[in-house]
Amino acid sequence: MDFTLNDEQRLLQESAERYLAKEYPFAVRRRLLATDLGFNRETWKAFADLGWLGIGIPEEFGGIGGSGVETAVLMEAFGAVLVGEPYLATCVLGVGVVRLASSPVQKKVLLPKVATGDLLLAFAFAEPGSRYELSRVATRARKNGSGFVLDGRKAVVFDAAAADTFIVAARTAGGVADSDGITLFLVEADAKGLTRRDYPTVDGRRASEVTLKGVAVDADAIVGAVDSGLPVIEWVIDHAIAAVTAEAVGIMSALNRQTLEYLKTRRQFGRPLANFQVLQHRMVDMFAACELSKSMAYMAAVRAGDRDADSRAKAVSAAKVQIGKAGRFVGQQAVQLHGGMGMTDELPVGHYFKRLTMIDTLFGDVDFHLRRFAGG
Amino acid sequence: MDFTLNDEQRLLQESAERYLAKEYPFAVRRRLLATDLGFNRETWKAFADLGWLGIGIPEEFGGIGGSGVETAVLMEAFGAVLVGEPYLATCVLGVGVVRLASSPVQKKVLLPKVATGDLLLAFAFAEPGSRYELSRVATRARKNGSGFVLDGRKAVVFDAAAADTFIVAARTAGGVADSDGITLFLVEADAKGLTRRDYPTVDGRRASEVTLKGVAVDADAIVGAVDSGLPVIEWVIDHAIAAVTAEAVGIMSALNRQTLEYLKTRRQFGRPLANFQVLQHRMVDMFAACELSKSMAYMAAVRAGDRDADSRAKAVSAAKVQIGKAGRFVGQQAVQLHGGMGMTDELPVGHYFKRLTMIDTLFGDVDFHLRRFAGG
Amino acid sequence: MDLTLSPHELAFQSEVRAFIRDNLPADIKRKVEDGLRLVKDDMVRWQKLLGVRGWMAPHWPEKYGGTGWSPVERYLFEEELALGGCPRVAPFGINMVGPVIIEFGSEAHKRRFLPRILSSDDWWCQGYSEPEAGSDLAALKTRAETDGDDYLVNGVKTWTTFAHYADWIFCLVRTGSKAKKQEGISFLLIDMRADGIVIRPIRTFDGGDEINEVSFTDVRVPKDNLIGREGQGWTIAKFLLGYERTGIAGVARSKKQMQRLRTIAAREMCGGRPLIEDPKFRDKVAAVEIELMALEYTNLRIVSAENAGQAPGPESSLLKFRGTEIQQAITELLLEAVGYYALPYAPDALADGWNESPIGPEYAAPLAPHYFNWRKASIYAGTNEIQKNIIAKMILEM
Amino acid sequence: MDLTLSPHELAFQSEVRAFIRDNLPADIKRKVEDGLRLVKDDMVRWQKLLGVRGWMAPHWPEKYGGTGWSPVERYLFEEELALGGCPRVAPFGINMVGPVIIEFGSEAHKRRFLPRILSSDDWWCQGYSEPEAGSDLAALKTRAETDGDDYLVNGVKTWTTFAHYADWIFCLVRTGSKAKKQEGISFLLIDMRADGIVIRPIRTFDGGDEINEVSFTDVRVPKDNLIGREGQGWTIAKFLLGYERTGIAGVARSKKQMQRLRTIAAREMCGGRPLIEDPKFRDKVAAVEIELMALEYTNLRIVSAENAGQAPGPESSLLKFRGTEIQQAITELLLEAVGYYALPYAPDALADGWNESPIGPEYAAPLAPHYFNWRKASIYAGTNEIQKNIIAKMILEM
Repeated sequence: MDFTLNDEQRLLQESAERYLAKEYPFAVRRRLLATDLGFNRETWKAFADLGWLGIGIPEEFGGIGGSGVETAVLMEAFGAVLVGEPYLATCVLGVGVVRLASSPVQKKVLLPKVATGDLLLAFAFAEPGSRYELSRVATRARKNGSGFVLDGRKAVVFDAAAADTFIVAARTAGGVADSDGITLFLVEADAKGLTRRDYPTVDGRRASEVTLKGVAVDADAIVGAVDSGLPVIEWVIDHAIAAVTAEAVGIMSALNRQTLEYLKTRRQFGRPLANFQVLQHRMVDMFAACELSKSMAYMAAVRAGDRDADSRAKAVSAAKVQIGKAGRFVGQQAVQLHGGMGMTDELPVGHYFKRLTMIDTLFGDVDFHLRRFAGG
Repeated sequence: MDFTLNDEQRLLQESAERYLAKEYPFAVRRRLLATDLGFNRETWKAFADLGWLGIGIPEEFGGIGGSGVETAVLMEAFGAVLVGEPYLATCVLGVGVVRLASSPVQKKVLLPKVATGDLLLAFAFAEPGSRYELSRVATRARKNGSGFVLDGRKAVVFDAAAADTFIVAARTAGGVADSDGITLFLVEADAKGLTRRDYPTVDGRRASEVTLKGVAVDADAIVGAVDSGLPVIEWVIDHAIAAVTAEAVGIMSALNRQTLEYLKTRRQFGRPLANFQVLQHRMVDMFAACELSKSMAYMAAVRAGDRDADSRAKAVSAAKVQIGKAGRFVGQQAVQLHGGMGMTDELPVGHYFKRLTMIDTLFGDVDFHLRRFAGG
Repeated sequence: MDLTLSPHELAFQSEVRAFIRDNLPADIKRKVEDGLRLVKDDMVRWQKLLGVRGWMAPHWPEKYGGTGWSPVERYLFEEELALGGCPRVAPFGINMVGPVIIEFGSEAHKRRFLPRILSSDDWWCQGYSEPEAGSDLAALKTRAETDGDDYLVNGVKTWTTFAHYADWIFCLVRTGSKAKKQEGISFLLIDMRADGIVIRPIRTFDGGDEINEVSFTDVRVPKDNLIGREGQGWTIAKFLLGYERTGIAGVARSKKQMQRLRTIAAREMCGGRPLIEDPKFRDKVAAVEIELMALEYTNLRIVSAENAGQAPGPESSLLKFRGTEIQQAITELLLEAVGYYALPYAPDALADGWNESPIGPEYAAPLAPHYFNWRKASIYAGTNEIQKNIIAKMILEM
Repeated sequence: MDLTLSPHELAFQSEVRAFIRDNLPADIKRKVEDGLRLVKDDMVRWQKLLGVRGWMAPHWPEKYGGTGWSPVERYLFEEELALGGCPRVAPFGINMVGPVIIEFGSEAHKRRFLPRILSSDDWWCQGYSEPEAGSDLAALKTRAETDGDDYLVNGVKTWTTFAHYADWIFCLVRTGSKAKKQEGISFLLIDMRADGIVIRPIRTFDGGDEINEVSFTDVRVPKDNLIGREGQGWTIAKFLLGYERTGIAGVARSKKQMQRLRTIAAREMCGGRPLIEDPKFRDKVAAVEIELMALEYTNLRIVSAENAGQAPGPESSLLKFRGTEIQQAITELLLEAVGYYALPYAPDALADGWNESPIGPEYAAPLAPHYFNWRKASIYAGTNEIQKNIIAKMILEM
């Protein structure tokens, strides 16, 4: 039993924090907001050079074969400065699917390029009307010779505009909400019949609605076994949840730090706001919410690796519930304690708040995961 | 639209508060706790002389024909000093059933005696295992000539030990949880086959488990129509809920007053506790909880009289939810703010807290009424 | 105690309802109900209709254009406006500077300013807060120095809602020198077209641009524009705090939002059935509905007491903090209701006349921005913490 | 980072588990698991078994009887005790006066007192609070005045848990005269059999009688019984505050209570099916379970850091306030679970050897008294408000 970072992990943490503090001040983030893709390809290359893009990739495919804990360490550091690069889409969701389910050939084609920053992935799992149910897949893949033809609509595909290759969940058998009968396909971004409607998200990221109209793929586009995609999706989403909970912890820590700083400098009624007991206790509650969340995020990072799917699901859902509640509380209170300043677009506080709010929505909100945890 | 007390109601309020402040100090209540019945028959007689026992009784039967508002005014005053007399059992539950459903003959026999304080009633509606479902009645009444024979167990019958006459809900038809098939019966306390196990309740009141074994009653013991008791029970319980929400408001007001007083006099760290901002805001939240509850209690007192059962149910359940949540908060915080003193049996605060806690349980807790309100 | 409306009140309600039905422009109603952004023209168009009907300032004394309605009637009127999908009437003229002019202004002030408030020909904004004086108004620094028959005003006001729409601003300024903090504050009206005024928009993080910083550099203001005496500003500010604020709870607007929530939750699907039938979501909606009822009846209790002649008191602070808590809870549920479709950001979709097809359901676009924007409700007009301080002090005497 | 137990830790866990299985008397276990009242004999019987095994004071230095276990082992040990249904070890000797004597006492003190703490031959109680000094210990008034080689002690201590069981009391007393409030406080051990001590039981509103007021009238105490120097009492009190308190969260006992809650909720019926299958109740149980997990892993994070050599700090205040909030939430759910059968009050049913049949389900009787009693958890040992003050000051430096 040891709930501390090992030396390599600590090193990663320190170097990431140092690098990002220097290279990723708030001004950088603000500039990115106005760009088409919402991120900087040079920064992405730098991430590759730092070895960050290969953390989840086995060494034989050009990565460093790290665990969920290394991903969490990085995501926490990303949260603290609101990194906009598509790490979640490519390195957590995309790499996750490939690592778990792809053939050796697919891995060899895809993973080394991800590690070097030359390939971006996007995972199209949700649909308009599926809400958070991963098994609710209406997009159909009809058999067509040895390959398939895909038709349907995928919703809110993160960082799709930048992606070179999509991983698409489509139904090869069964009814619209059946667990069996879902298959995963690799689809090139420029495939005929694939169209996107790109948009920014309220938290300054990018996503797209993706329409598939008679998109033909070969047999070698199939990821994993036909009709058996759901456990893969669930595994990957659980890992993505562990990652965003760590990101949320980075955000909460930053919000708490900045709010505390504000309370100590801002004076009202002749004394610093930090002198008011109500604000002290509020700050303590925010601190506690963040510490409790941190414990759960790292618990989830470790236990996302559990072999047993039920045990993994319970751990991850518990973390998501904790982070959802804590994030809402910390975000709202950080704005509140900043007073009017908290409402402005100039300070980072509102930006953190928006991202925290959207993290609660990502991959299922508090109620969804509370029910999943409770087994209902 | 007028949400103020009229002159008579204000008069009742003032006289009740004045009388109880004088005659019902905390020492009286403490003494009652040690008695068998938990109340004082002389006090009961005094209540009769003041006209309070006849508030819900029509004038033709010796009462004053007041509305739910008068009952609420009185219950609020009762809450403020923790009156232990069986007003709820006799004058709200018992009189309620008789007034709504009894034959003119039954009314004539029972109500005048209640008004003069010479008859006490008890309403046996709940059963072990029924929880808060009013339709779950397993006690059976078999036809026996023109009368019936009753067999079964009734749970937590308030003030049964003092009662002269019971009103018993028993099943004359249908399955254990059916809405139809419940009939109400008058059963004398000394009826053969009726046995009681008496006990105090945690809030210092009295209740009993009542067993009916071959209890024979005549046809004139039937209250209302055979098989149609449920709407009567629901009507009466809704009125009882309105009454206890008003009682809860009286308790919360008293708790807030006493806690505020304590904070103003108790000094720690060189200043009155009332100077600490965290305690100020806590007190404000307690004040708000009480004010909001008061509005809902009087709303319920008025709308318990709604002709439409659904509208009545929604209003009453909403009030019960509000009072349940507010009562829990105010009670817990009153103890907390009193510190160690709040834990003692010597101060009234713990006694108020216990009664508030039990009022949340009475007639269905927050979750039960939230669901009833939501229509689920 | 009677919670039903009297025949007279019912007739009054019908009259208001009919007026709204016959007069509220459909495009404005749609914007309000769909949560789209209103522009100045929308608000002024509606206010002018109210003004023509004589219903612009129900709470003013009749001699200045008030309606003579009872507190209950005023409450019913506000409720009908909200439920009918009318825009909020901008409060700065009608509820703030108007009552101040009526109470403290000269006859000349009244003749000059009140009619143009009633007719919505003047748009007002509020110059209270400053960068260093948020909740702590006594710390304000903007100075008005005598220069002949004028003041020269220098300083910065901030969080000024709709300054870019405004013809006039009413300001708290410092006139005395070296007096105690709260003395030496005066209440001054300033023409927004005066030289030396610069408006800098402050973008809020929800993407909105309603608030501004207004800076004054040697702005010349005739002394005639002073309301009351020099140094009376603090008294005037307190007068406004105690002024009738029973509408502050926003009950009717919250009811309207609850309707919208129910409509949306009936259309969103969750596990193959409408979200509103999901027991958990349904219970959450019910819980807020009950909280809103408790607030509504508390509001009615206060209005009834006013009707019976009791003066409004600091309990309006309770209405404010509970009201905004509930409003914020509703914005949160609305956001939750749409799941992933809370994410797309389509600022153009919030304005009128956007012709593209919506991303996701057509009601989704304003929900996240509205949730974000409405965090302000517990901050402005005295943070909720300040409201609790007021109750602790004024009611609980702690 | 590794959340599984190492082979060594697993073996340790098994050893503890086996010891409990083989030694914990069945009657005591039943009382603990059913929430019945323990009497002194129950607690002492169990503590003596621990003492014989050498496990009475794992956190003491080995030379005084500690076990030399790592923080993780100590954590596992505490967890097994709680999950196994063992009574809490009374903290006053082992966790409070013991460590103080080890740190500040003379060799004579150590020889005299420590063995009898380890063997549970002396029962200790704590004399900190006074009627006028609750959270504000510096306001204490009990005086110890020099009289030859003795002190004469006069004053009143209150909220003294188990004073009626105690052989000894450790007290904070005022020895200096006219010094600053926190100076002049000393730490004194007093024999409870001394003349002039009167114990008055304080009945708590749940019906319990564990706490007392202890008054001292000219109680003669040898100066040998002073720990540390005169005036060092405040330092000693602060030392204890900083002393290892990772067990303060009570995680394992809360887990045990959650099991009990699940068992009861599986037996209670609601609408014709077990209450635990009711979606609302199930979600409420799950929500508390998740809060408990978050606390547990935070506790483990702190224990791991200690294991890695980090000194325990004020974060134990977080464990305390969250721990008690969660404990109280569980008592609340237990109360809710039994519906109407929370009402009957059967104090005799809380003691052992009650032979009557229960009123309602046999598990119901202790639930309401326990809910009431446990309100103390957020009050004693520093109210939760005080814990937050500590974090604000010590960690956030506000």
